[in-house]
Amino acid sequence: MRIGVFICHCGSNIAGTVDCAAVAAKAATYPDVAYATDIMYACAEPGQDAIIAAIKEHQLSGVVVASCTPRMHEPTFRKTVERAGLNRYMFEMANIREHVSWIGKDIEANTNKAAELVRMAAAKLRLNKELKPKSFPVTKRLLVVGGGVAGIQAALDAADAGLEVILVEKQPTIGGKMAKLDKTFPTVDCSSCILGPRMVDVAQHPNITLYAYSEVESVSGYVGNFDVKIRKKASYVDWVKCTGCGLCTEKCPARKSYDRFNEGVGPTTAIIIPFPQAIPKKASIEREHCRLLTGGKCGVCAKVCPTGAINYAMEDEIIEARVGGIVAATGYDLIDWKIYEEYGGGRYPDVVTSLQYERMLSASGPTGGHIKRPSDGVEPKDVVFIQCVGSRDPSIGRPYCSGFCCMYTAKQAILTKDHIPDSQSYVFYMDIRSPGKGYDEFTRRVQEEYKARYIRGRVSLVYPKGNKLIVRGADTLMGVQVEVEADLVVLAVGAEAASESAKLAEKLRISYDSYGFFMEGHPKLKPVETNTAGVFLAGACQGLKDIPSSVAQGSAAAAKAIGLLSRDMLDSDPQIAFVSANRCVGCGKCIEVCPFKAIQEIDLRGQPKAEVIETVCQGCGLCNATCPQGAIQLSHFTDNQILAEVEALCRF
Amino acid sequence: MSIQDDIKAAIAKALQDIPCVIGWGAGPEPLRATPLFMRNAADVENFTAGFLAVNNPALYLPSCKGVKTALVVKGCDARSVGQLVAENLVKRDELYLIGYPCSGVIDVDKVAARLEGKCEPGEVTRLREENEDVILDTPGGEVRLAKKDIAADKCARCRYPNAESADVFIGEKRAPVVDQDEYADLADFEKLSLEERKAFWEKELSRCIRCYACRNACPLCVCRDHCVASSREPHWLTQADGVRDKLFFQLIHATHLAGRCTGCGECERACPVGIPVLTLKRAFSRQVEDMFGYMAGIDVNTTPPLLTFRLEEPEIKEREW
Amino acid sequence: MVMNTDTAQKFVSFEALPAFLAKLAAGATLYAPRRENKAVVYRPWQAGDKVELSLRPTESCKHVVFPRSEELFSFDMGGDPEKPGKAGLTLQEASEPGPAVVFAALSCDARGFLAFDPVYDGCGTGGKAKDTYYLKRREKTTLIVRTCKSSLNTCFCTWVGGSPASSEGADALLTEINGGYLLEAVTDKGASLLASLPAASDEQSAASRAAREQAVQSAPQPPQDMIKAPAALGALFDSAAFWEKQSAHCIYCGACTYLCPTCYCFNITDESNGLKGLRMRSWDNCMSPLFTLETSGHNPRQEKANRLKNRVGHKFSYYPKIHSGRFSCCGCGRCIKSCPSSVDIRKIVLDAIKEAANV
Amino acid sequence: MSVLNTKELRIIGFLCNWCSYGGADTAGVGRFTQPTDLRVVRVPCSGRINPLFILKSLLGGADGVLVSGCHPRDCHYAEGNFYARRRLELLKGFLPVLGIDPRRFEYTWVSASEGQRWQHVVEAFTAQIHGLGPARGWPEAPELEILNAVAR
Repeated sequence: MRIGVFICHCGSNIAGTVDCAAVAAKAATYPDVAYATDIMYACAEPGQDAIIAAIKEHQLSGVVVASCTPRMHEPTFRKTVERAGLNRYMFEMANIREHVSWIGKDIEANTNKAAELVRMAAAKLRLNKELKPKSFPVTKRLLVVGGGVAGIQAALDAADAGLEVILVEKQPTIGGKMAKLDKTFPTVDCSSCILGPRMVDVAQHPNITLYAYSEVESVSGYVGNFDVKIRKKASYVDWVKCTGCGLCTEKCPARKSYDRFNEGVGPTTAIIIPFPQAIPKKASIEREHCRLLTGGKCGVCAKVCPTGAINYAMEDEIIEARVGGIVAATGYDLIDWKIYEEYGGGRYPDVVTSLQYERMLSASGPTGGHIKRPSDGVEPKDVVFIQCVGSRDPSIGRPYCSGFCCMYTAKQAILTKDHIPDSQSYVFYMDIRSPGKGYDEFTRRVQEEYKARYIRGRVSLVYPKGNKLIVRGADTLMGVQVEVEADLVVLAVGAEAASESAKLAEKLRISYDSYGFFMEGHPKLKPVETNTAGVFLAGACQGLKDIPSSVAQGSAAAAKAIGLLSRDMLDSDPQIAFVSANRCVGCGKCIEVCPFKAIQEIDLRGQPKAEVIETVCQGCGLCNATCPQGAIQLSHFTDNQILAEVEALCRF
Repeated sequence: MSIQDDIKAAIAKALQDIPCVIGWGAGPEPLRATPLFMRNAADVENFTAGFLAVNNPALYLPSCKGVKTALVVKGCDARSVGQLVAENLVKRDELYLIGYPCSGVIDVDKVAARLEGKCEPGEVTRLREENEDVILDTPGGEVRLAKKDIAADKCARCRYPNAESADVFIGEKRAPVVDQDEYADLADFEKLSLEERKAFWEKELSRCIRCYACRNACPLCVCRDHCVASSREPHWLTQADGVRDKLFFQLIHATHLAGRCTGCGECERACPVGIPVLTLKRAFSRQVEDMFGYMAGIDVNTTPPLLTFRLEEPEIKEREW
Repeated sequence: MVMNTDTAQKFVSFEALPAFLAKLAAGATLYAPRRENKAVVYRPWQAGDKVELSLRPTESCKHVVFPRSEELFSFDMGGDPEKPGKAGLTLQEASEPGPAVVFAALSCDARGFLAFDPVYDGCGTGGKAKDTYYLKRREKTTLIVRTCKSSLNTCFCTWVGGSPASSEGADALLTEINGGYLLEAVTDKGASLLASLPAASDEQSAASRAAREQAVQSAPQPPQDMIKAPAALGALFDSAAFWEKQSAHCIYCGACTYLCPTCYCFNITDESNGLKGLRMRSWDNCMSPLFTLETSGHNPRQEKANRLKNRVGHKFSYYPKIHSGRFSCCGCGRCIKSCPSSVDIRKIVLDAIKEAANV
Repeated sequence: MSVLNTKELRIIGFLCNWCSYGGADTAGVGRFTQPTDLRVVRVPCSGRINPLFILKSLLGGADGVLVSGCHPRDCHYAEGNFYARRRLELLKGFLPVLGIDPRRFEYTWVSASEGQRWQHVVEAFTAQIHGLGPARGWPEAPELEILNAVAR
């Protein structure tokens, strides 16, 4: 074998703390290394051209590039060596940036470490084999999980591009958080006016199948062919028969039910249509509130339903579907602000969340768009907004900024003035974060035009005094303590990953960060991809973002999915397991452990043997580590290749 | 009729529709029996069970695959069979097991220790069993030894003296010797410091001749002809005469037996140079028992612990970094 | 060269033995039987070591002359650092072996080397292809064997031309007598080792003679028709049933061959790391299926019956047929004694003779 | 033995590609300074790690071996780390029987987002190994000595 080694400077990223020339000189002494050099930017066009030229000039049969992480540029350089006529798997990378130059400043130690990493890579490369992918057909259908604005956007874009789309929404209606909003910043246009038509589009699009009040039960399979089970939860209403007339909701006697859509601002019935523009506009019974389902007596809705759609015996239904790609758009939840005792811990009815306040502002909300104090229904005059409730607070494990609270608080202060012209808003804030198009202007307007009083400081205590709430806090700009007598306190509650996001991530086999937000493939370059091929991200499930960003990411995810599913065939990754039939004793242990059922027993001249189903194998190598005689090996990560890396370090 | 005769009758009966019954027969010297493959009545006459029935006949099962085979089994042998069945390495319906109550088997090395200064075990010209004793004819006259003093170590911690899974059981079942394996042998070994343990293995393994009798005597080493010990793909070991390679082979054997070893001890008994290789396997077995509540070869319906998992592992206390 | 034994009888008392051993160890690596756990093995002797003479050694001492593994040569493929990609190749011969002495080997152990000698001296090539690795060590090794005081159940040296008091193949013979050991040189090499010892008295010589005679008398009587073994085994070459029956309980480990003083087979492997490596040879054994595994995947001795047939046939038929009737077996019985499944090679040979007579 | 005789010990890490290798990358991107001893072998999944790789490293002279995979339930291959957890836990408990200090081997779970945690793990493990000092090697056949020169 003739190995070429290229030590990348990455400008000064590597060369700053690694003597790249010395590493190249050392590499030249390694077995089978025929050419070694250092290079300014290996990944740039001149760098790639230099690699190609060297392959040709020195008749190289394998290449090691020591540069950044293979998770970044391995695909890049594989294409490079392929352009030079080599098999793309005759390539190894040594990560001397993320694992060396960026984590230490000791040039001697770094240079030595870099040289050793190159030796490991070269030792492994000597055992690399040319691998060729197999191709398999793709199912041209997309699953979108989550029917908020990001999921709606992704579903519509993909459907418009001709893909079949399955949209799964946990709640009885799509619309997500945006449907709950009264207005949107910074234009203050009506949220349901702009979202509603898109929701209708979803309902009417011939390519979209909507499963509302449904959840993803399980996902198996891989890019191109995922097998998905969807649990359609029992709504106790036959949605084929239901016309959405709403008669049942008027007659239902269980009138003290928690109103999920309205964030508990006022009660609702056990059988509901969440809001007038709901898609699908179908009734559903919330089991825990229904008198018949919990107590066995009632049946009013069944009696009044003109189409006989009520079915108390309904059970969850499992729907199976095969899809080629998946977009996760599961949004976010508000944190449980009641952990904050200083704001009353939930004991004072006139301390409300920003989302409850949205519902009060909304004309279709429980108060008909009139701002009323929950305690006595009186219109408030002095309204205090407290920002960063649960954001930027390491003490509760939420050190991050939720990103959109500053803006919606400004919006709500404006709306407060619009609704109650003689009102005064106070906003306690830490910093104002408004880096968006027209955003900073908006936060100025609320202060200058709408005369909201912005007080930079934290609130230390909210306590009742008569029918008022005293908000005590610091004004850090003035350096004084302030107390505001408020009629209503609105908490700008921060957001966190949706409560069941981790479970979904496990089903989708994607990663999530310590807060539960899904991990994108690369923070800069793969913002909508995940590390699981065929699974894409849209909206706040990947990280908190406002509506325009969510919509943009929904379109981006759709674009990625469309790109993937526009192909008829996909190449399978050839880094998969293979069996040496003459060494296999047919014990079946590999079959037992394979998470993908990718190994089957075959009969070879009367002997049982294992056989890998090539397009099913995902290349995890669990079988390889399980097989006692090493008869099944993972291509590109064989025992001998890993041992070569170990022995390059550990033999003395 | 003695149990021996009853077993012979059972073997003869089994041979009516099974071509071969594996048991034990007279060996090359008085202290040792040898595995006996019985195919006809004359063979059955050579059958012997009891104190000399040391070898584990389960060893031969994988090579009998596809042919109905009968075995005469001790309790420990039956566990090996059970594990082979649990792992689907042999089919239970291809087996016929004749069980009998085992009261322990001889350890020739212990006899050697008892005869120290008198003669070598190879000079014993006759062995007679008399209840709980054996009487040996030696060049210096008769020597009487208590069976319990010269029985294999495993017999003193036997929890399963009766082949519970046998198709036919000859004789009265015996009570287990102990209810619980306390792993006292390991506890003794662990009185050594880490340094001493390392030195111990270096010294012991330096004697290894790489004959792989330990492996070939193991009823669960089903790779045998394809063992990684001598393969180049994968190439785990060199063929050199060094402690590192020799120990590494033992680690291969022990890790491959983790959660599978039934503790029959044949590896250690087979070792011609007396390396206590069972210790390594028992170290795994103790952990497997503690961690997963699993004992190999008892329940054929339980998946061996390293071929499965639980989402939560209450017994695994991971390190908090 | 065989000496006049009468002139070379020496005596070493039990008390003087350590000093004598120390003297031997000063000029060579001295191997002596040592008790280790349950085994008795030949180990380099160091002052203070007890020489184990009450139990017979588990292993033979063949590894002193024929190490379990040894370097044939080493190589370095490093080339000119200025011209990467142009591989170099430097070969380095293995270093010369030093002198060795084996003290108190069994007499059968020494006879074992007589099976080695012609093979490694190039008998098959008219003496052209000599195995210098073996021959150098053989030349530099002095063997002091001991008279066996008794026979074990597994002993059968007398079947194959040996005796418990044989000094064939050895350089000196050690016999325990009252108060110590009588040492008798057999070769010049042996004599020079013994030179420093006091001569044995006539009484001591007589006691030694008596002890040796006693040993010979206590040895098992050979069967009458061992001479028929080569032909019988030849006749049974195609008798699959015979070999399947004989091998049924064999577990085909390598214990028999690795303990055997006459098994001389080896394997050659290369090991390398980076640019450096070595070619080495290591013991191999015909009971292993890998022994005859061909590159194609074909294996002429896939079945253990065929492998056992080869082992027995080689020792008692093929070898004697080309080496003047000498069996490639010294009758030490280790293969029987240490066989985990008690395979008895004597029984196989006798059964073969009986079976062949019936054919 | 490493070139940097006095400064470094030989520490090998086996990291799954999807989580822990990514976590190490994240630590690098975040410039979270770490000791330089660790050398990482990248494998697809912690389930790929045969415990024998670890034993081979330790017998071959590694002073410490660190394995890191995806958190349980977060395996890219759904189940690999569950199997790994059992194997690795058994291995750790087994090492003392050989006379190897079990602290020379640790396994843990680090996700791709946990750069800071990775820094902490590397720092803590490296400190632990330095606390234990160089491991005592296992003897091998003298003729193999030539193979060892490479890693020096």
